Amino acid sequence: MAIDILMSNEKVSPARAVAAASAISCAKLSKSFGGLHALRDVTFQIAPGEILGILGPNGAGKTTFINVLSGMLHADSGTVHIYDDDVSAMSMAHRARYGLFRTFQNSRSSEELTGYELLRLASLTPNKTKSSKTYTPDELLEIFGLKRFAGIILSDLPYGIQKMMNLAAVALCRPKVLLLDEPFQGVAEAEIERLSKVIRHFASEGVAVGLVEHNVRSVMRLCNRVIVLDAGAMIFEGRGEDAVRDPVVQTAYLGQRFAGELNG
Amino acid sequence: MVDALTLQEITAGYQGSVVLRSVSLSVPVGQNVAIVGPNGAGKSTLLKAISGLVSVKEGSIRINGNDTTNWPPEKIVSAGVVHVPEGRQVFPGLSVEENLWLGGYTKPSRREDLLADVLDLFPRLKERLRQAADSLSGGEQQMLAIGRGLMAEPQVLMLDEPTLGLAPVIVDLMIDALENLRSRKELSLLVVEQSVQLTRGLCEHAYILVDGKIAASGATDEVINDDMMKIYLGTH
Amino acid sequence: MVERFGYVGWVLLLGGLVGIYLLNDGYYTTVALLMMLWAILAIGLNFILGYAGYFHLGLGAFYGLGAYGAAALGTKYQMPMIVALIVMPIAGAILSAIIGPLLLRTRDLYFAVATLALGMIISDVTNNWVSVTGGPIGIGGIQRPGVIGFGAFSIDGRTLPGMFIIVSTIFVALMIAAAIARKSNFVLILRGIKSDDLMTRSFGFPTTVYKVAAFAIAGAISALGGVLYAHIVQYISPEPFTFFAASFQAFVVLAVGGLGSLWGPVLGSVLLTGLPEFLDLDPHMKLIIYGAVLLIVTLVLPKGLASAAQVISRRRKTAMKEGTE
Amino acid sequence: MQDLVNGLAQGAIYSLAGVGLVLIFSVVRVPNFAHGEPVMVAAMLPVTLMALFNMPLALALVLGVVAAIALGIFFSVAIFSRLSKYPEVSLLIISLALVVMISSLAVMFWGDAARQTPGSPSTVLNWGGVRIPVMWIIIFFMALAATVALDAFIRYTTPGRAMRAMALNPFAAKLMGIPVARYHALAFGIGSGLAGVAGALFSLAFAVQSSMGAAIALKAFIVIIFAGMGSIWGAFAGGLLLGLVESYGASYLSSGYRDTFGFIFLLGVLLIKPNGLFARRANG
Amino acid sequence: MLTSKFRKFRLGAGVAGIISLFASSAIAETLTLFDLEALSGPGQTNGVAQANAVKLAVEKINESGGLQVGDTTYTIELDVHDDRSTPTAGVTAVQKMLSYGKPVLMVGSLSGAVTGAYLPIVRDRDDFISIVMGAAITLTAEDKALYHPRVSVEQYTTSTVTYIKSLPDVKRVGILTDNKHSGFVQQTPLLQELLTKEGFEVVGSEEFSFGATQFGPQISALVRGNPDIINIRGYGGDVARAIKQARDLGYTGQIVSSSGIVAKDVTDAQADAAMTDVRDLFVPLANDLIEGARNSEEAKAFEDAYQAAFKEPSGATSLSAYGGVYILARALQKAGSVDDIPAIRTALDELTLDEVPEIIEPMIPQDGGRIFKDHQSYFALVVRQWKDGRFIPAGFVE
Repeated sequence: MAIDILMSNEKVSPARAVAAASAISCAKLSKSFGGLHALRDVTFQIAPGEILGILGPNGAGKTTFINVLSGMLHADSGTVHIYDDDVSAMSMAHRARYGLFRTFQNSRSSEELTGYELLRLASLTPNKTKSSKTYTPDELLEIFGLKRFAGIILSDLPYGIQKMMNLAAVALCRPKVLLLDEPFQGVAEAEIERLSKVIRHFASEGVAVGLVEHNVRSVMRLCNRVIVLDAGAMIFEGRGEDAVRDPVVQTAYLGQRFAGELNG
Repeated sequence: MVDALTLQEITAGYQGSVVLRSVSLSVPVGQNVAIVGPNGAGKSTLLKAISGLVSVKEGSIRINGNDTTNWPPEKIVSAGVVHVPEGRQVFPGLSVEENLWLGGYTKPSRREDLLADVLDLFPRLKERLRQAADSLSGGEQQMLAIGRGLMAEPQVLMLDEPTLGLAPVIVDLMIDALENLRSRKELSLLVVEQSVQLTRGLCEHAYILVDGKIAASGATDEVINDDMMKIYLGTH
Repeated sequence: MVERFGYVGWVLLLGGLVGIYLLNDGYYTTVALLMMLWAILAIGLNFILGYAGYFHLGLGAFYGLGAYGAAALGTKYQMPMIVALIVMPIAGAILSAIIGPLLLRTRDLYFAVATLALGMIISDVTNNWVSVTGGPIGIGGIQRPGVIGFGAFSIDGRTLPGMFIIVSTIFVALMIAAAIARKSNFVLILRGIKSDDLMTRSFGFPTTVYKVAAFAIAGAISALGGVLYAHIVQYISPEPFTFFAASFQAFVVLAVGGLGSLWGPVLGSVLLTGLPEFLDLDPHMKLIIYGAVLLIVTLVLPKGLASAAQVISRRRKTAMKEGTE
Repeated sequence: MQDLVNGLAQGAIYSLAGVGLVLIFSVVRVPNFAHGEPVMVAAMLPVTLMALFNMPLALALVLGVVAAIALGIFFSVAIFSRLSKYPEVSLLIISLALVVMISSLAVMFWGDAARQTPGSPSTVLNWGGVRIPVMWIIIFFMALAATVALDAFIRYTTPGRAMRAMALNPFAAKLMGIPVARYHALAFGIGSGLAGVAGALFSLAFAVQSSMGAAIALKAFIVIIFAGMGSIWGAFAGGLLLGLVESYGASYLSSGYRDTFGFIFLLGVLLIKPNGLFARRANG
Repeated sequence: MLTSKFRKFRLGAGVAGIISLFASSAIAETLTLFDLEALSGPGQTNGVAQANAVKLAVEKINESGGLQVGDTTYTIELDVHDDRSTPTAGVTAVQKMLSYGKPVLMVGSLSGAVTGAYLPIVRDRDDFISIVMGAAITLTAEDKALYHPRVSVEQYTTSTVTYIKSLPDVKRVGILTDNKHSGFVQQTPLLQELLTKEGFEVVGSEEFSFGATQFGPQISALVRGNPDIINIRGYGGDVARAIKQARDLGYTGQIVSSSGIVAKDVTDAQADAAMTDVRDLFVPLANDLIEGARNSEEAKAFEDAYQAAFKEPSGATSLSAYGGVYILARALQKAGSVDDIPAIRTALDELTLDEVPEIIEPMIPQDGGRIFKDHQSYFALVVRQWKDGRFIPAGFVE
């Protein structure tokens, strides 16, 4: 079964991932709304096969960051490359043709499509890049264990299942780069494990994954590397374990008093 | 003594889905209660069920012993339970004063006194009475939201994630204000909060909500410990 | 269930058409022609409203364009009907493709009122540009096609039965095309847009292009309806293309029949244009009943008549689920 | 100059209808295409009351407006307040169904002939060749006064503030203990009452027909789309603007295309500012 | 269904016919006369006035013992259809009449658009005749199925020019036309051409839509040209409001309208004071004939009968409709058949005014005293003037 394939793929070495050039890279990205600087000069990259966690307290600019990377919002300055292609000036739909896909934090529930139709829609993506493996909607439903929900209108499904459907859909787009905005929010703990496996599986096939998530624990277990944003600026880049111990990060997250408590 | 708020075996949810399953909980008079749990566990839905925004399918809700199950929101407010929702939800185009004024909708005769109390509690709002609510900083908006809730002179004030998205410095301020509030008013708080620190400092009782069910409950210090962290992080 | 209805639907449709042809009664034939006309407009509207979810309230503009274009081609340039049948839908599509990107910058109520305004403008033009449209006098003398085919298989387009065969053929072809389109990737993408424009864009689809395409298809099919109207009635004037006479009526036929369904346009047309014709009521009373039907269907079946089977089966399913839990 | 006066008189009627609609739309979010029906009822009823009961003009006009208010409250209580869960398409269709039903009933009852309510002041002022019927001045100042009054009402009174709260954040309004169902009806009542005043004035100055509702509702929608849906003064200005566009267009360009000028102006506005002229930045 | 209902009806009437057969010892049968009318929609007012007059004529024929054609005496039964003033409804109704499979004798249809819409269906049929008594159209010789014993629109144009010519000190003319009225719109270029030819200056030609209530922009546009006379063409109600507003906006000059305006229109628009220097040029209404002492006895009898039956004054189309039914009836008698359509057409073509004494309107006989010239009739028009709360004739334009 497909799930078994998934399990066996878990032991893929990150070495292969690091070897290749960056799948997505951005340089000096800035974006402000009125007077508010939502992003300030953010520079970073994700290698193929790497899972990068994007952390930061609420209001740090994580969602803006994903919106700018995916092309939903246009940056005021800075560049975005997917592999060697400069996509800075492209719209979100156009970037998808270069293999860049994303999910949304609050996926609105659709009263129009069934889960199966959503997947079929995703599989029609005009993504021009070649993928090592192409799945059919049925295969992915199997992998995600969503088969019995396939025929139901999305809005009639539990929230967690809707999120899984959305992730399955974006997986069908054959992404080269996948940006996930809070993929575990509202998903039951047991399902988080399964989703993590799926995400790891895609990484093992060379997909570069960027992940915004509140659930620090899941991020640490899943990600090779994390960056931490605060007030639109990158304040940390490195291993997840180190981030938790970093005093700057602690202050940003927990507030002065409790950061002190934690360390003292 | 009758509890200020009692929930008995509440089952509730939205059209087509059940979010809360057999949740029981009580808020004793003058004591504070925390509800903690992972995202998507149904904490916000629980508050909405109490305040009449989500219909209760089974079970009953009592305020001071009166059955208020499925009352419309405005009657719940009059009964003494006020809900300060997640994300602050101030009225953006209105001034701070107008926002507070609207908070006192159900207590028109006591408005003056209540307003003075609230401004005493949150002096920063006093400086900004004429400003539009959406021009305030996040922390100030949260103060406004809480102050607006207090304008209804509640017996139980329900706070949904009062520190969410606030800068750490502001969170500290907020905690001070809530502790101050507790010492000055005959009031129970029912707080939904992810920040363990806040709940520890403020609440006598805590309930852990996971997947729409109460996973654990008791005195805050007993409940919020390593076990709770395990439940919380999904590793139990 | 739905599949089975589909099969029954085709049998009923073809059987009905053959039956009306054999009955050879001018009155029933005329009523059937009008019903097909409304179903055609609703099929066109289905693309932009039913699938893509945009409130197009200006269909009358394209319907009128088709009719006036057909009249001009026929009376001024002596072109046969087939020319109009080809040229006017293309013209409708081109016009839509030009104004679509502008109108589709707006959405929801704004789009509704913007398209409504478009329809009103065209109405004013048909009524006032006397030298081209004939103004309120309209244009008469639109010639139907002559004899088509050979010997026993020939039909005389000038006669009502001949016209009926022509329109029926086009209608059935359009229904088949609509049935195929409904299962197509294109329509799936449109439904994706209706469901969540942003998400559909994130999958890589340039949604504006698809919306404009849906708008253009609606425009083309409405123009086709206009061409048929001109040749059925053989006389056109501004009134049948005004908001309440055209755009609103098509909107209602589709909404009552069922947005996004294949048989909705047919069901809506039979209920709302066929039945009232046979009910010998006071015309105002007829409109009141019309409004009441609209109200009730919208309240009880927000997804239209065609969803009745679905709603019933879903209810049964829910009842079963509740029973087992 | 004469065209300015013509435009302002007609525009003031549009303003009144538009201001009423903007209140309804922003507070309860119903695209109420049946907004023209209270205009029609208040315009048609007075003459009938005067003929049947020998009623004085003022009383008949007041009763006409009362009937418009009653119709609005009926819309709210019997129909729209029960449909908060329905999608906007359904609300749109339902309001159009109401237009069809009510105007057909009215035509059955009153016929479709245009008529004017008798008894309005017939004095016409002459200012250097510009003729201004006194009634037009009354219309303009009534529209202005109604807008000022509504603005003051929603700013300074309890129900007004409560309705503003509903418009800005219905969810939070409920949590303040504001009885939203009651204010749903009140918004419909006041909005339809303003429509009724528009109808009464219309019938005194020009002439009215039992089938006029749809056309005036459309104009009101154009007005509030000009205005960007949320602004009372925007709707007032939008109404006058529409009146002036129509008046100058018809007078100097072509009277046959009178309505078209308004529509073209609307399309132009939407193309440049898809959210309307006076739209504020989107807020939650 | 409807068909069977109607057949039953006919059967019932047939039984009545048999009874009357024994009574009068003549062969009696029922003859169905179809009547297509605008009973709803914009044409409603004139459509009802027309339908009522048709009913009146038919009742009168039946009361007088029926219509004798050849050896048979027919009771006429009316089958009235509402065209809702919309072309498709009109076409559907005509198709329904044709679907009974018998030659169709039809009267009516008020709107030019409805007439235009069913014309292609019946133009080449030899089992259809319609006497059109309302529509402002001008028939051509090709339209063999239709006869129009009603004033043609050109007549309004030519008579208006003749009338304006007769006025002293008139140089500049303004025109205001109902742009939904197909007949008048069609005539606007001809009117301008004829006026210019006669040496008048046309200072403006403005339009309004049927049912319009605000004429400000049009009036102020016309007044800018400083006209000596304004010609307003449309329905009475609209014209009355236009006149009222023209006076309010300071126009004090002469106005000549073509509208068939009646007292009620003036009252509804409260235009009483505005009616000085206003003349309406129209085909005479019953009241105009009574006041103008032209066929006044017949007109009075008609008006009394009409008011007795329908409790309101007759309308602008009533007299033509009444005459139209009799024209058809006499033609049937002359042809000696109710179903030989070619023969009936010949009879209509040759029918003279003298043969139809029931025509009350001042019809101008054509060659050989005939009613029709190329299916069209011509009338003397009346110049009407508002005085003491009613319209009285100020003269006739022949």
